[in-house]
Amino acid sequence: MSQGLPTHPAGGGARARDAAQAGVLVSARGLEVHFPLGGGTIWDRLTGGSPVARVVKSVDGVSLDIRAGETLGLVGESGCGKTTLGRALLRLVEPTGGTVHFDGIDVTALSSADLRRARRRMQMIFQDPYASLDPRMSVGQIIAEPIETFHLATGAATRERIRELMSVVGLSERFINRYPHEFSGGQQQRIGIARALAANPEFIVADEPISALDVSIQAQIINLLERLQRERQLTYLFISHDLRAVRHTSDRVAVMYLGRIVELAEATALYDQPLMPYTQALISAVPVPDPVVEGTRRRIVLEGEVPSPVNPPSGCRFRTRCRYAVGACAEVQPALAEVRPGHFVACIRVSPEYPDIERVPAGATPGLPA
Amino acid sequence: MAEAPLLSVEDLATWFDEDERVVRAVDGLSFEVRRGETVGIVGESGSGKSVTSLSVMGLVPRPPGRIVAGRVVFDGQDLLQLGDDAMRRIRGRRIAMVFQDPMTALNPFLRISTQMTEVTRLHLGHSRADARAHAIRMLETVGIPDAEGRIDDYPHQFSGGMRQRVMISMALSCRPELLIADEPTTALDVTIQAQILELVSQLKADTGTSVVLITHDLGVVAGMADRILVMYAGRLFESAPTRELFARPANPYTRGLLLSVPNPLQAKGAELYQIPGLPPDLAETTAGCAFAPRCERAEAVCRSTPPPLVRLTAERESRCHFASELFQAP
Amino acid sequence: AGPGGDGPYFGKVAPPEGQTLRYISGSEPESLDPQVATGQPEARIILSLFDGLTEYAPRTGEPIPALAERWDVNGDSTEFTFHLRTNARWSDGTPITADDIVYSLRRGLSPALASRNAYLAYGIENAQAYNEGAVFARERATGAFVPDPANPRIRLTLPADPEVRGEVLARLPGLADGQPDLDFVPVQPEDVGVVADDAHTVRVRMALPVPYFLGLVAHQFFRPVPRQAIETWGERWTDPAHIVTSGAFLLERWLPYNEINVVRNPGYWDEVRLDRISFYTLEDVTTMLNLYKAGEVDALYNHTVPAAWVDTIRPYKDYMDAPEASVEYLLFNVERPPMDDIRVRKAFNMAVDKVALAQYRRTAKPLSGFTPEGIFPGYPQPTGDPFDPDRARALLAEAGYAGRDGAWDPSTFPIADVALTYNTAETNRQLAEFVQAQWKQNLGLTVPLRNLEFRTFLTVRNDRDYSGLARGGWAGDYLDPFTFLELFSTPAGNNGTGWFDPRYAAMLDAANREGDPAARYARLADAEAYLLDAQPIVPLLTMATNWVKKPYVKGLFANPVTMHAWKFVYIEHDPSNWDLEDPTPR
Amino acid sequence: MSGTDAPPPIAPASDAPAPDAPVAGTSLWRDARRRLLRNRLAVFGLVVVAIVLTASLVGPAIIEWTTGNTYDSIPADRSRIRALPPFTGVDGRFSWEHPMGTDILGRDILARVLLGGRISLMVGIISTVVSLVIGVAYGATAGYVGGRVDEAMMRVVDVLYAVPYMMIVIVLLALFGGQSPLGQLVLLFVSLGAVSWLTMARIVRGQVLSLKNQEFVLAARATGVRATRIVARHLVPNALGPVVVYATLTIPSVMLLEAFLSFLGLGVQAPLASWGSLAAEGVQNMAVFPWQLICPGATMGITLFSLNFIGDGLRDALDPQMRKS
Amino acid sequence: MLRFILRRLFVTVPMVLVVVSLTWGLIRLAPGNFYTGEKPIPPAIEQNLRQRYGLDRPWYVQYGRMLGSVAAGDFGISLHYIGQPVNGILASALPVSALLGALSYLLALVVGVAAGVLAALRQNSRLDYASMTAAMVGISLPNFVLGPVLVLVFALSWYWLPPARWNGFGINLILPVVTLSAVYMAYVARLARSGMLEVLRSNYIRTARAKGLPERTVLLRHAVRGGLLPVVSFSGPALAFLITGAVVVERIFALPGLGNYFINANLNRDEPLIIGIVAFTSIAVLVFNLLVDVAYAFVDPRVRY
Ligand SMILES: Nc1ncnc2c1ncn2[C@@H]1O[C@H](COP(=O)(O)OP(=O)(O)OP(=O)(O)O)[C@@H](O)[C@H]1O
Ligand SMILES: Nc1ncnc2c1ncn2[C@@H]1O[C@H](COP(=O)(O)OP(=O)(O)OP(=O)(O)O)[C@@H](O)[C@H]1O
Ligand SMILES: [Mg+2]
Ligand SMILES: [Mg+2]
Repeated sequence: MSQGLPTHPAGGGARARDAAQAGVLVSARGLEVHFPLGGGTIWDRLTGGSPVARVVKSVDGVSLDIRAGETLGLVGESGCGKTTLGRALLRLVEPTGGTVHFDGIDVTALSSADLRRARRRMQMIFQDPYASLDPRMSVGQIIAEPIETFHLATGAATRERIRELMSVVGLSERFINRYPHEFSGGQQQRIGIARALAANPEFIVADEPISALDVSIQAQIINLLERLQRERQLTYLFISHDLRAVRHTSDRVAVMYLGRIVELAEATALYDQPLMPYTQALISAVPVPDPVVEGTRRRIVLEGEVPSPVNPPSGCRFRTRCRYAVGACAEVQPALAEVRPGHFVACIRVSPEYPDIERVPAGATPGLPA
Repeated sequence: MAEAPLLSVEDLATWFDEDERVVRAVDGLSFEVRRGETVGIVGESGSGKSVTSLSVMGLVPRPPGRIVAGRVVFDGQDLLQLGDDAMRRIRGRRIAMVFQDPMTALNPFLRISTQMTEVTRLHLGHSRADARAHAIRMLETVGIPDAEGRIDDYPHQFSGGMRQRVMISMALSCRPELLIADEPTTALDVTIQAQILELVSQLKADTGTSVVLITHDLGVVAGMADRILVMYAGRLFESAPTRELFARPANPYTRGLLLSVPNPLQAKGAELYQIPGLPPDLAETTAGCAFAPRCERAEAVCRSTPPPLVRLTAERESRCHFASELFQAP
Repeated sequence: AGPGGDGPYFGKVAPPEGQTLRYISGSEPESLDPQVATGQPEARIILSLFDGLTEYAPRTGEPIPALAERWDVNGDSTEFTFHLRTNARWSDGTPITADDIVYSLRRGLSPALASRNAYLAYGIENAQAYNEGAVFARERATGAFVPDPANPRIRLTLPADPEVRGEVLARLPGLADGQPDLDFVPVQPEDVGVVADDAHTVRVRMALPVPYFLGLVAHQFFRPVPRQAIETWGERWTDPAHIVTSGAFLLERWLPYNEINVVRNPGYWDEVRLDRISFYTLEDVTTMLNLYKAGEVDALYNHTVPAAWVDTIRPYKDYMDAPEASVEYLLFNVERPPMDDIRVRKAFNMAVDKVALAQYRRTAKPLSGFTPEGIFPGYPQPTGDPFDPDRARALLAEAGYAGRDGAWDPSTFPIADVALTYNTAETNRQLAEFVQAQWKQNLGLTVPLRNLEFRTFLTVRNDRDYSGLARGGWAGDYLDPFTFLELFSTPAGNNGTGWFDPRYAAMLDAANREGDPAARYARLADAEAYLLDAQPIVPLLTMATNWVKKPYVKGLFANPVTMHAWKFVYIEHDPSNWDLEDPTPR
Repeated sequence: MSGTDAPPPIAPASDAPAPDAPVAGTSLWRDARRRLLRNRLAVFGLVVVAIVLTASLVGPAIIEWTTGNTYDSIPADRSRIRALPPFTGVDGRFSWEHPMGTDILGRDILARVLLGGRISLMVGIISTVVSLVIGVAYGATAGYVGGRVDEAMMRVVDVLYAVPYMMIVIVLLALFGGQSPLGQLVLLFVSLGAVSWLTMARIVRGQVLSLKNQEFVLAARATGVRATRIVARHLVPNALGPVVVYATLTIPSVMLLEAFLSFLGLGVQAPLASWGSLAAEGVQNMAVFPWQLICPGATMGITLFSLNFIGDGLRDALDPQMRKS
Repeated sequence: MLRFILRRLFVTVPMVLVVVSLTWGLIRLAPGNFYTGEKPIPPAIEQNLRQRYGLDRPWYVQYGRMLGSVAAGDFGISLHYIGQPVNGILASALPVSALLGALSYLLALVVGVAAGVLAALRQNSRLDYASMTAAMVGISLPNFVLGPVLVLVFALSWYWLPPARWNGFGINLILPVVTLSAVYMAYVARLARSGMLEVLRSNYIRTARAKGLPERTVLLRHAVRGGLLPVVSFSGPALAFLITGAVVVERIFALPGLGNYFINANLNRDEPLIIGIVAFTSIAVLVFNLLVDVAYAFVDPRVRY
């Protein structure tokens, strides 16, 4: 295998992309990630500790397509399973069910050696830039790691490549021997991005790349990611709970609640006309840096806490905090249905049998004015 | 201006000693908080917001920190001159604080009840039973469901939002005159953040407590604060009533901050405004303006002369050589 | 003299109240069963609890009457008759009779008890055979027992195992053919040559002359044990709650690894002066001396003052020093070259300055023979080769380790094939280091040293799994040169050197058959000289008793066996008598 | 900068933002060395250990050259076979011949202490290395693989803890206790290493268990790095702090263990000695010849003390985050 | 929790069997026998001994008998201490070891924690340096040196305390306990100091101070628990060792503890006694570690098993 060329895990680019799947790079079907919470052993059953094994259903039946070259935004509350979903797509956590296809290859079925090779094409940027950098490796070593792992360059070429990557992400090459803690958060995130780029990936899961950063730095990182996408035809899964940033970066947006995708649409459609009550609340809760708007706007304040993913409510998982909930919500598990072209919603109250829920007036997105 | 301010910080300087250098975390900061008022302090990470609040509370870790200059006058008393015991009687009782990170600010080894009741037993002389009843009431006020049943839980059994509510109820349980909330919602997600903010404003309305709200999220202060202080590199860069600040920022740094927030109406792919460069190293003293290296408006004078804090109106100040100019401009 | 002062005594001198003695007796005893326990630490305690037919005299260790008021010995030392006193009783009140003596010896020899000391009684008629589970041969026709061809006075005994027995029989002239007519009868306890003539007379018949037998019967193995208690309690009969004793003291308390308390036996037939003895069982020498110095104990057992301390302690009146029936020596493995060459062995012996060694050890006397010097009055002890490095080098050259000029050349010596192996102990190490230095100075050879943990060492030595030399030490079981000379009388293997000469064994045998003590000593000395000439060993030192006691402890002497008859011991509370001659008789 | 509370003078005006000085070091170890050399206590420790090491390497030769004494030379003159206090001649007057006195065989204690230093330091260092190599590899594997493998591996450690060490050594000696000095030495290190790695393995495992859930390990996995490399490059370096400190604590216990092993017949053979055996001998004679304990004891104590400083210093030095300025 | 405890106790069983079996094998391999003596005994007597103790039986019979005795919890009769049941020996030695270990541990805990906490409170003060230097000395000074030095000073020069021997609970224990606990004191002090330093820097201590609590309350109620967690986890191995591994101190002070027996049992090849002590100590080690884990869970409510 020649070095430096993108290689395909299944042995070259000969495998044509399935015509029906044209344009879809990553595709998840019925993806499930359940974490055991201990318990559930024989002894437990003997002592009646817990009747069934307790699991955290972090991701519970997610189907999703990510098109080549697009940015799919993924939003949702903390703990709803965004990170887990992102990791499951890369098989960084073992899915307990469902499949993930990457460029036609079933990632969930790869052997560990093949998987390691496949990792060159899909990389990750981590939520907490500092924690994701080995404190005892210098920047140079960190960026060199994927290059060495995939034998993308040797000797002087490696150094050259590191310098190039550093300049791509806007780090002075003088820093090459410094350690992560000597950098600011924004710079650390750039190191993480450089590392992800080092392998020449096609797909990057960006897990809250800006959440840990300062306002003034967030903009820099968003700009960087967008520039790289333009230059390298990257595909992103952009995870964030900052709806403003997601709105800015994403082509399409998926909203997650307690392990499920509850709404998926073009970014503009979703922000202008959120259909799912949860999405509406989420969008309305984003504080606006404008005292005039803030002073007047109607904020949907949700009641109660997010239910535990160990014991999710029956039926629609949002119903416990939903003001439109009706009896049927407790019984039916709403499926993701295409309510409008390209706009998928999992809510029975949005579907035809029930009267539409309170509609947000078009053009007056409650949470996100200019 | 009739009433004396509840808190007035004058020329505060708090420095940290590192190996061979001194980090000037807060360097000549002055501001006032009036009774019943909410003051927001914004500024990027490391600008000295937390250190300011710790200085007021007398909790700057020393070593390495030390307050080298200034006065912190609370209700006529200079807190910096107060003895340990006197300060202790003010802390928790008259000035309460909610810390940045609810995950670590509660003692993981003690029950919520213990942590809640010890304040009131100490300051209000409650009996064990009274303190407990009071704590349950406080938890109910901040919207903890089944407060009575959960008060004996340990912090790790609470979610982040609930912990932050515990922190707030704890801070408010002695009905302090001043509440300092240091980034009370940073660690929480939007829907919970909305709940907490709602709660704070409600409580404030009920008790008339003055609030200092520290954050770097401009959106948060926009809805909460009466007045906003913008800090940069340990100094006050701008101070203005909330609406005016957003409407007409009179400092290049404030402008940058406001601009770099993504605008949802912008088309995807449009480059975001970004403040160039990196936050300053507080151990390096520059002759001129600390923001000058990153400032688009900067001129030679900015790099040579420290900018003065220019009073623009009765309510507004800005630290910039061109403050008035910016203030006039649209 | 106050504590730590410069008085005539070492450390704090404060007599305990009343007649109580606190004595350090060494390691925790294996057992208090006299017939089972093997070591000196056990013996010291057992001596207080059990009376023997004879007792060790306090000053000399010679046998004195105890349970036996008197005794008769026949001319060739093959029969001993003991006349028991009539007023001796067990601690449960039953009188001690001749039957008890008979029972005890039979028990001691029974294979089931598996006593390790049983060999001490092997001189008694049929004792060894019984202990080994051997059989007599009886002619079927006549019913007569076949006599031992070598010693027709006694019956022939044969191994029980038919195969081995066949081999033995095949070698016996005149019996090989008669085999089918023989019955093989196991040796019974009753066959052992111990007879109770009446309630107070015991006769012991020997297979061979055993002139030293009287010295032996004071040994714990021969002290009678209470049949009534043993049959009731079995193995646990020595528990304080069950034990029945015969001695001057009764067992009161036994705290393992700590102390054993005995109190005066009110029913004892003789006068006893101490009310109580606390035997402290501990092993660390420094700790003992600390306790002694702090006045927490009154006396220690032997070999307790390390060489380093001797100079400090010797000036005090506490110090107890006397020659002891105990020697230190080195063994050669004569089976492996170069030590198979007697010239080399002699050279190694001559190259050690034993006077200097004794001087450094401070508590020992140089030894040139194999039996301890100055212990056996009237024994004409032979001396081995003197210290003579020149001769040693010449011998080595003669043995072929010579340079071109014919003189001794250390570089030709296969030093890699020798080492000095010893068992780990501070004194052993210093001794080895010293001897090594001697060889280095006198021969120019650096013999490597190798230390081993005790039981590994013993295994290595007994299996002759060492090259060169190994350390040896032996304390006599009784006061007779034979207990030392006997070590080399057994066939190859058991003595650790690999040296065995039937002539030597025969010489010893002949000596023991000698009726006249002086003549016997002369013959033993001849044998010793013969042994020294063959040089399977390097004699080093005669040990000294080397211990300390407080001035107020009287009746405790540095006898050559370091065995104390406790009934003579008492505490003198009057300081003015401390330095006077001890009035204890004999 | 002044240490007073007065504000320091403002630095002269400078237009350019402070340039980032390029850093010289490129590897963790090179950086660590630089940082270690800045730690005063650690440098003190290094100097002391270096002095002791040099002295034990060249000291015996110098002593022999100047006074003729060697560690095993027992004087031929019988009157000199006795313990002399430091700086005392046979006549009881001041003399330079034996700065640490002599032992009861009249041997020069200084020569013995210096030679013992060779043995003890070698024992300490080599068996620490053995324990580091085995303990770190074992602990890291158990911790990283986790689950049943971890459980089983740790039970093995427990078993080895519980099986009587003395018996193991006795048997080892019986089986392999050849007489060649080299073989003995190898056996000694095997025996010492055999126990010292156990605790090390536990410590490393504990560290790895907590480290392996950190994001940077996940990041390495996401990058496609092999498990072996993750352990070697990411987990082990990050566990080094406690490892180093524990390793320095291992050295004294190994030295003492060596003294115990010589009791069983393993370890250095007389007349050679180690600090442990010298001190053990000195303890017995402490009341009569205190210098026989004080001299080796103090040398050993000071060395161990210094090693502790080095250990603490190394821990700090190996942590890039400790770097200031 | 209960499940965890039971499971851990359950693991003990196979572990003890493995340990005991290995030990048994080692004893077989070791040269020499319990009856090996300075003078070799005649073969016939050796034969009698082997017969008496069943050493002439095939190895699997002997092994089975040993396993059976371990399973029954009755380790049989000592070979060296003729006729004495091993269980009786354990019963007599254990209280000594336990008392010695427990007192030493207590002392180490009290002094170590006090020194460590004070040092942490006055970080970089003279007190801090002094106690940490003392701790370093404690770690560098082997107990076979410390013990005799203490004896020399307190027992032989000043005659204040007895130099050795067991006398139940009393002044005889002072020197051995101090000697035994010295190293642990030092460790505990260092652990306590660093633990406290860490906790004192933590946010929740800042919260406690912000509540206006007196420094004593902050320290005793808020800081001590978290700060001393490292001490708690150190306690398992420490306790186990203090109770089973105090050989040196037992020898120096002539105490009839387990360690003394164990060394001698090894040297004497006293199989039943070795097996008994090994089985006991391995159980003790496991139980102590378990106890510490449980204690840990009590101190730290976040820990769940
Ligand atoms: N390894 C794990 N074991 C057990 N539970 C886990 C594990 N990882 C995640 N979870 C649980 O799965 C749920 C989803 O977690 P995840 O990290 O995916 O959320 P998230 O949406 O990324 O949250 P955040 O916005 O806080 O990053 C949470 O309840 C979390 O506690
Ligand atoms: N304990 C400390 N030791 C040394 N420096 C400190 C310490 N605490 C704060 N500083 C320094 O003081 C400066 C101001 O910190 P501060 O925590 O006040 O910032 P902040 O504005 O609250 O930032 P953030 O938004 O990240 O909370 C920072 O440069 C920081 O490095
Ligand atoms: Mg996440
Ligand atoms: Mg802050």
